[in-house]
Amino acid sequence: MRIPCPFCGPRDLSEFAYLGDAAPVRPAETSDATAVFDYVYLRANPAGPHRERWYHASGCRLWLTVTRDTRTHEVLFAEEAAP
Amino acid sequence: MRFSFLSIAREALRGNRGWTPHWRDAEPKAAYDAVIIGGGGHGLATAYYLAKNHGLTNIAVLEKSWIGSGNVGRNTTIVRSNYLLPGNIPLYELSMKLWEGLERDLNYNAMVSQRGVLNLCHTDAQRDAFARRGNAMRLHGVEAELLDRKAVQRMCPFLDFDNARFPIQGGLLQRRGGTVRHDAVAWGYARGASDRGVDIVQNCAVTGIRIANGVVEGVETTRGFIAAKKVAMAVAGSTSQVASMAGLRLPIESHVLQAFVSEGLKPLIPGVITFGAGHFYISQSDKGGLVFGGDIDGYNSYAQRGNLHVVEDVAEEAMGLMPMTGRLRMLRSWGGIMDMSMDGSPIIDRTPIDGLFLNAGWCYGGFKAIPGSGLAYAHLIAKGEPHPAATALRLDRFRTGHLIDEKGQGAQANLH
Amino acid sequence: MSVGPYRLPTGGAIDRAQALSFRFDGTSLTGFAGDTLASALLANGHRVVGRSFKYHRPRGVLTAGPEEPNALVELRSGARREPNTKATTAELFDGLEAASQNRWPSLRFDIGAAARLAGSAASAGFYYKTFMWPAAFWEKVYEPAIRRAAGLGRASGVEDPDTYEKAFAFCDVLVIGGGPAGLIAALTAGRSGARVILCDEDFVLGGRLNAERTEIDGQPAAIWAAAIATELEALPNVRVMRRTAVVGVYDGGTYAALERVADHLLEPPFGQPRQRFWRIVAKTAVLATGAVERPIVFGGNDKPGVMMAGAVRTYLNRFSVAPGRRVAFFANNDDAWTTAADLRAAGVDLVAVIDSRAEVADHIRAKAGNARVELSAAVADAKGGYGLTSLQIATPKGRIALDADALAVSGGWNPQLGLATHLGGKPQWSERHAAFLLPADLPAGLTVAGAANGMMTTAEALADGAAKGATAADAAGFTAAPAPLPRASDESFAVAPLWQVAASRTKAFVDFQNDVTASDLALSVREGFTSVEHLKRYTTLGMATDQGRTSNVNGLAMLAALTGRGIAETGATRARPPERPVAFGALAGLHRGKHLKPTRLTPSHRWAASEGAVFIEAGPWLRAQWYPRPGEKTWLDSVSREAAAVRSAVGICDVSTLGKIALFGRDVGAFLDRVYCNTFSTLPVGKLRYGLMLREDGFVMDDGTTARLSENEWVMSTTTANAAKVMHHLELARQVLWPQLDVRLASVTEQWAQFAIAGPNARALLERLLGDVSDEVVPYLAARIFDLGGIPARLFRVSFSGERAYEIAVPAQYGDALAHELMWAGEGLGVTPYGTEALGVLRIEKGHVAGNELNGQTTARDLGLGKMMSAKKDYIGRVMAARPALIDPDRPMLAGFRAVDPTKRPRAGAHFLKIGAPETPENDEGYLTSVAFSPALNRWIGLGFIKRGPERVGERIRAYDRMQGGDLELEICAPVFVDPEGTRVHG
Amino acid sequence: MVDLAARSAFDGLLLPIGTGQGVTVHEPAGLGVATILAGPDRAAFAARVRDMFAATLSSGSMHIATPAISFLGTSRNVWLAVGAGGSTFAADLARSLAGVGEVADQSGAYGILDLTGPNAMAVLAKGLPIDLDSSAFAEDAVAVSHIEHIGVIVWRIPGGFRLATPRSSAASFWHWLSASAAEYELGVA
Ligand SMILES: Cc1cc2nc3c(=O)[nH]c(=O)nc-3n(C[C@H](O)[C@H](O)[C@H](O)COP(=O)(O)OP(=O)(O)OC[C@H]3O[C@@H](n4cnc5c(N)ncnc54)[C@H](O)[C@@H]3O)c2cc1C
Ligand SMILES: NC(=O)c1ccc[n+]([C@@H]2O[C@H](COP(=O)([O-])OP(=O)(O)OC[C@H]3O[C@@H](n4cnc5c(N)ncnc54)[C@H](O)[C@@H]3O)[C@@H](O)[C@H]2O)c1
Ligand SMILES: Cc1cc2nc3c(=O)[nH]c(=O)nc-3n(C[C@H](O)[C@H](O)[C@H](O)COP(=O)(O)O)c2cc1C
Ligand SMILES: [Zn+2]
Repeated sequence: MRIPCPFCGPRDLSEFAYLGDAAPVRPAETSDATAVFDYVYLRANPAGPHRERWYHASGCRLWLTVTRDTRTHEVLFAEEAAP
Repeated sequence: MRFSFLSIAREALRGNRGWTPHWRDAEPKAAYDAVIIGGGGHGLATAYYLAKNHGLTNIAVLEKSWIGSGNVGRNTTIVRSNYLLPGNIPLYELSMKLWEGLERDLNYNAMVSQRGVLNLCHTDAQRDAFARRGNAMRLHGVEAELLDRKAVQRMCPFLDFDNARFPIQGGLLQRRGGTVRHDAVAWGYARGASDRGVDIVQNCAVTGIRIANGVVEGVETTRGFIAAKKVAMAVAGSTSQVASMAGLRLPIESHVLQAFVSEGLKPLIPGVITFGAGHFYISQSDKGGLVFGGDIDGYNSYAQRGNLHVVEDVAEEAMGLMPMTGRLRMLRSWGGIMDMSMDGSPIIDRTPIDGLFLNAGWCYGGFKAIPGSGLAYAHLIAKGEPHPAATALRLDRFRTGHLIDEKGQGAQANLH
Repeated sequence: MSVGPYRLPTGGAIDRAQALSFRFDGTSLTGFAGDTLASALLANGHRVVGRSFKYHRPRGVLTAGPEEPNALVELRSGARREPNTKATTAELFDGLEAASQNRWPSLRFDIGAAARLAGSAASAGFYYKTFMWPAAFWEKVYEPAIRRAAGLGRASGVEDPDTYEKAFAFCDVLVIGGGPAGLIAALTAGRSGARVILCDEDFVLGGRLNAERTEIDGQPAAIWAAAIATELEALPNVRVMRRTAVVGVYDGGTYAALERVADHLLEPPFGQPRQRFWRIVAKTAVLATGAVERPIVFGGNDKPGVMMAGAVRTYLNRFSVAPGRRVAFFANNDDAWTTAADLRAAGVDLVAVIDSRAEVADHIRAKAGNARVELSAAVADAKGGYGLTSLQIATPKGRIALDADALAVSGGWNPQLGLATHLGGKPQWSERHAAFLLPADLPAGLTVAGAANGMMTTAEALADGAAKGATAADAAGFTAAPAPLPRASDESFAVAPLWQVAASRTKAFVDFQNDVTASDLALSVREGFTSVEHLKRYTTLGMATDQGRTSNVNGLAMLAALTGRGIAETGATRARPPERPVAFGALAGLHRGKHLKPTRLTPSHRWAASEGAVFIEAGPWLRAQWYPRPGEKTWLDSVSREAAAVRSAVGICDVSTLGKIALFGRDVGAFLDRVYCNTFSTLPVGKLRYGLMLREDGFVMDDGTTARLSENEWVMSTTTANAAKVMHHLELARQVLWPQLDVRLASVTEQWAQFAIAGPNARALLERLLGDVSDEVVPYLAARIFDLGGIPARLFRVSFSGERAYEIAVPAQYGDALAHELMWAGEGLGVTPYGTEALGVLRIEKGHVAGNELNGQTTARDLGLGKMMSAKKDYIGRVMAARPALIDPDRPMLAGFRAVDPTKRPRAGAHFLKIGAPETPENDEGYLTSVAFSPALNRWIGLGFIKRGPERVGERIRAYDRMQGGDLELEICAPVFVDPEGTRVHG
Repeated sequence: MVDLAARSAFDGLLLPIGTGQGVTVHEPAGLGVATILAGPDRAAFAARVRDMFAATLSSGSMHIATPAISFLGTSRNVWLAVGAGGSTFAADLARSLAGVGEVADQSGAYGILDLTGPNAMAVLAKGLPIDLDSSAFAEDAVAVSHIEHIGVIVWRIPGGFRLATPRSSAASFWHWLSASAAEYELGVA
């Protein structure tokens, strides 16, 4: 698998570390325990395109948001996670 | 027909004409008392114990492909009960005991081979952790031994003791651990269940779960609607997909784990060996292939195949641990999709929907659990209450904090 | 010197001037350069090469390629012995040694062959039905016997003396296979300017062309191929890789390939590996791997002497070897008749041509010359004890017998599509080809050409190859000009499927290597294993080292017939990588022995070595564990001396392995408040603070100190083990969670050599280097920068040992020098280097937690650090740490422990039980995490977690330890054993 | 007066394995190395860099060389600066960029090697998962990557490549490099 890092260019999977689903958003500090629980534990885990967080650990150290099809591993899109 | 040496001899004389299908390939009926989704190890074992222990025979196992096509048919066949945490040990030990009597119970030789499971340690801290684990096992009445370096060397002289990057300090040995012929587990349970009246329905994928007022009514399938008072999921890597049919979001991700087999070889290694300074484990099949594996690929996947970096990692560790493997060849690699839970331990529980049950989160270790899990899940489905060996494997533990995190990795599925 | 009784007098692509001597089962034989082991054995009349897996039947050479199921040998000897090598792919070299396998005591007299007598009792799956009683017999009796009989070759059992390496390559167009299709594809793409890599596993390019007598552009096809190869090699943008098999297709256009660099040599040349494992990243690829001929299932079809028709041609034309003296052939297609013509041309006696079809075109029939021809006929049974002697032929007129010592068989050709399906595509059945063709969903960027694409004639293969080469180059962004196609004589490949001969009376093999017979398939279907994947698993069809390349299609066609389904509906089993078996050594490359993983050395490694350090692997690092001194008998003597020196004088220890992260920006304080559970925003410049980091699930992730060097510059230290993990975590927090904060990070772990200087004389030692470091200048928890001879040195007043202590950091290039300097400065002050072991002793004496306690299962409260969790702010882990189970007062909490008998040594890993309590899981109260001998207390002490620990100081409990003899009575005590008031840190 | 001697990362490791006709390795001495992190005011940072170094740093994985300093884009708004100047290099840079960017001294963090000769690229191909062909790796390209699990930063120099790799792994890196270069006659300059 190769991930097109927006900074470094296309790179081999072995340079990256994976975190997981990009959908969960850390609730603001006022939010209740249920929201944090959902954030920490629950996942949609789709079979198909999946927006997910990858870290270019052996490259630029940028966190990326990668859209990838979990059935085929086809990488559809990659962008920097930071706006 | 009962299997025995005599029946084989008799059939041999008759040109093997008398043998019949091991299980009935059933057509689905319109309604059942209970349906089990998933004809893997867990689903088939659950059906068997529902029939055998609870007299529930108007039931069906619905399998989208051929039975055993999932992880039960593609795992590295290791069975053991050398767990650390009290939430896990009882179930795996129950399972171990059932393995020990499985062949006679099922009248099917699944080749339960207790050649031992040896986990190597390479640091003091690791040895301390193994001592903690071994003692926890002994408190639960499970046998375990902590070996020093010399004892490991006696057992496995071919490991690298002279020039290793991570010298072997010792190991935790469970002599009762070993391997089981994976496919035969599925076939044996299917036969046992089928003989007791269970319908084994292949090529029947569940596409929806019908629920009214919070109560389950049955399942939509590629072969039509099937009504059922109880619906039990046992779909391993497809858990999120099937659970979402009932509107459930779970603490589970699907990840791919690869496994490998070498060309056939004359006997080379004794039991199961795991490398403690990385992710590598190996045993030898009865056919002579070295069966081995490593870590998961680490990203969500439904592709049933992995990528090259894990192949290389695994081979590197094989060479690091067993330099004699240099000229041996990897013959085949494959992958399976596993239901990785957020604490690395399984779930056997009811769901918020009445009549809908969940068995999932087995990560890469659910093969060894098949008999125990089948028995416990059947108990839950039949009685509505958790089996005593599975009381900790609850779905709400993530909410309450009663996690069963053997590795202490926290809520990141791919680290377990 | 004999050239071998079966070697033809002329022809072939062998070099008759270069004779090579080799040994098989101890017998010396001769072959030629250009031979494979198989061709050389056949030339010498060695028809039996090994014994089969289950029935130990004598087996010979069936094919001339990597699909070979029978002719497996142990190649080379001693540490280089390599089991299961296919004689058909082993290139002959001078001095080659090979031995037959799976036979005892010899190939000719094999005891194991008695298994044959078990006959139909040993049918498919019989072991599932028996060996169940008594239970203990499985491991002790049955299984060992089964294992000994199975397995085929023997591993050397010792380390491989050869080396391996790995490499990367990148290209626009990868061409896999150098037959006519691949050659012309590579040429077309190469001429467009695209970067092309052409891989072929053979040592000669040309593929089937080397085996045929056809012509291209008026020259012998092999000569044409050689000319194209020369042209390709002259193109600077084309790389031709011979002896290189592509073995796997992975995501994103990544291809794995194995280059056999030195397998054709006695030993690899200096500096070169035996094999090289390539990862090729290609924008596009052309799969031109050709087709594999399949056998026909009939009685005795495994007899040595029965050979594939295409292989017979290869041996005749390429290796100049006759397959026998009296050769018959049996086919269902036109192509195979070429074999008849070639046999005749070579002067071999063609005894008969048997074709299952009723009609054969006249020009095809003409290829048999005057030989006997039987149409609508089939070989029913092949006979012979130790090799083929005669044939039983079923004809419309009845059974006839025929003497023959070789039989060429062809059941048609299967395109080699394994690589095209590695990513999951399913090949599709074509009635016209009677074969599976390429899947609808090919891997992105891959096209298929030539025989692999069902283009079975040379002319078709050339046209297809040229077209696909152009398409691939175009897709990679080049413009390929159509080249004029060479002229090739077009052969017919018409085929009428024939899988199995119904009239056979003896054992008919489907899978030769795994001894799967036609009756096994029938039995399997009878027993309900009717899915093609079930059939495979029940019978082991296609699971041997050849992965069923000659057997799968026959097997599933027979399954289709047995179940009344079509072949298309029955489907094929899934092909998986590697396409060719690959040695572990090649996949591992240089990563073996000490180099399994890189080793990290601390900046003062050499100094430590010069001080006699014993080193220990700590994750990726090598660290000084202790420094033995003359007269010390055990490690404990050294460690105790070092720890005592710290308490009485001064010790120095390299702690550079701690992770170090520089943080810059206006909002670092606010940022740290969110990533640590305690507060940092209030930290003044010039000070440092201990921090505790939680995971979002509320458990402890890491600890360490962070210093504020200036208003906007901070430096954090992490534990050695978690350095990388914390960096990922902070970058996530910075980039993803709170991008609005002004925080920038740089890892400076490698930049700073850092030493702990601990003990009452620490200050005196440092003052010799830095001047005044008194409490006024460097108070407790201060961070200061000093000028050390023009070098900026950072000084942190922290203590892990409880003594007055400092950590000094200098740029790493000065680390080794600084260590020497510290020793010099400590002269007369009792300076002592100490290692990780003494470090551990000192921290346990002070009740400081480390890796064994920070095990990912513990909370701040468990560690006795609950008070650090700020109630005034949000931070990672705050909410989840409040879950009921995490604040349960019954959770095991940190406490100190000592044996009631002071001479006794408890062991980490022991669990705690109330004294006299039954040994049950319910009574398990916690466990001991760290144990050390305390020279200060002159006894063993430990840390651990026990239910309500802090409330139970003074209570006696039992350390339950069945693992290591540490079952003892312990007393619970406070976790701080030395200087509980904490005065020494200022002393 | 304390006078600490600097020790380069590859000190004592570089032993030739042949004549050097295929590939030569050289460890440049006395280089200053530092990480530069642009501050939040990118425009001010860019202006200062222009003023002080007569260079325009683009935020990409590119190598921008001034006579004194090579600026290697290693991440978004992050550069590794390499140049002559030894131990004061980072401090000088920090002064130049005060208020607009931050500098972290990395003078001891890396081992730096120059790899030149006709087979330099073939050697790197045995570990570096990066396409170094000029069509893919331009004259001013920089790659942050790894070689056999060891981090590495690679950019071009006349006749070859310069590599920066973590100091602590220098011995392991050398094991890889020397084994990979052996067949090409590895020389040491
Ligand atoms: C490579 C690998 C190695 C492993 N090694 C070990 C090991 O050594 N030891 C060990 O203990 N464990 C191991 N495991 C884990 C173990 O195999 C699994 O945890 C276990 O098999 C999962 O339970 P199962 O057998 O019921 O799953 P499966 O066999 O996967 O059964 C689930 C079934 O559900 C079916 N299904 C899915 N969706 C539907 C639907 N909608 N409708 C109908 N049916 C559906 C699937 O087709 C499948 O047959 C390994 C796993 C892998 C992949
Ligand atoms: N008439 C028939 O029935 C029939 C059938 C099959 C082939 N043929 C003849 O075969 C030729 C077909 O040409 P082609 O070029 O398609 O095939 P080919 O068989 O001539 O060449 C295929 C090449 O691919 C190589 N190869 C295979 N797998 C490989 C791998 N994984 N990695 C690297 N190399 C690999 C082989 O070594 C071989 O050199 C024609 O000459 C055709 O006439 C005829
Ligand atoms: C324990 C075990 C042993 C295996 N041994 C072999 C073997 O000897 N030969 C072989 O070709 N495949 C072997 N396989 C792999 C299977 O062929 C197959 O790849 C695996 O069951 C996954 O199925 P799939 O590849 O069809 O998806 C083995 C699998 C397992 C789980
Ligand atoms: Zn990047």
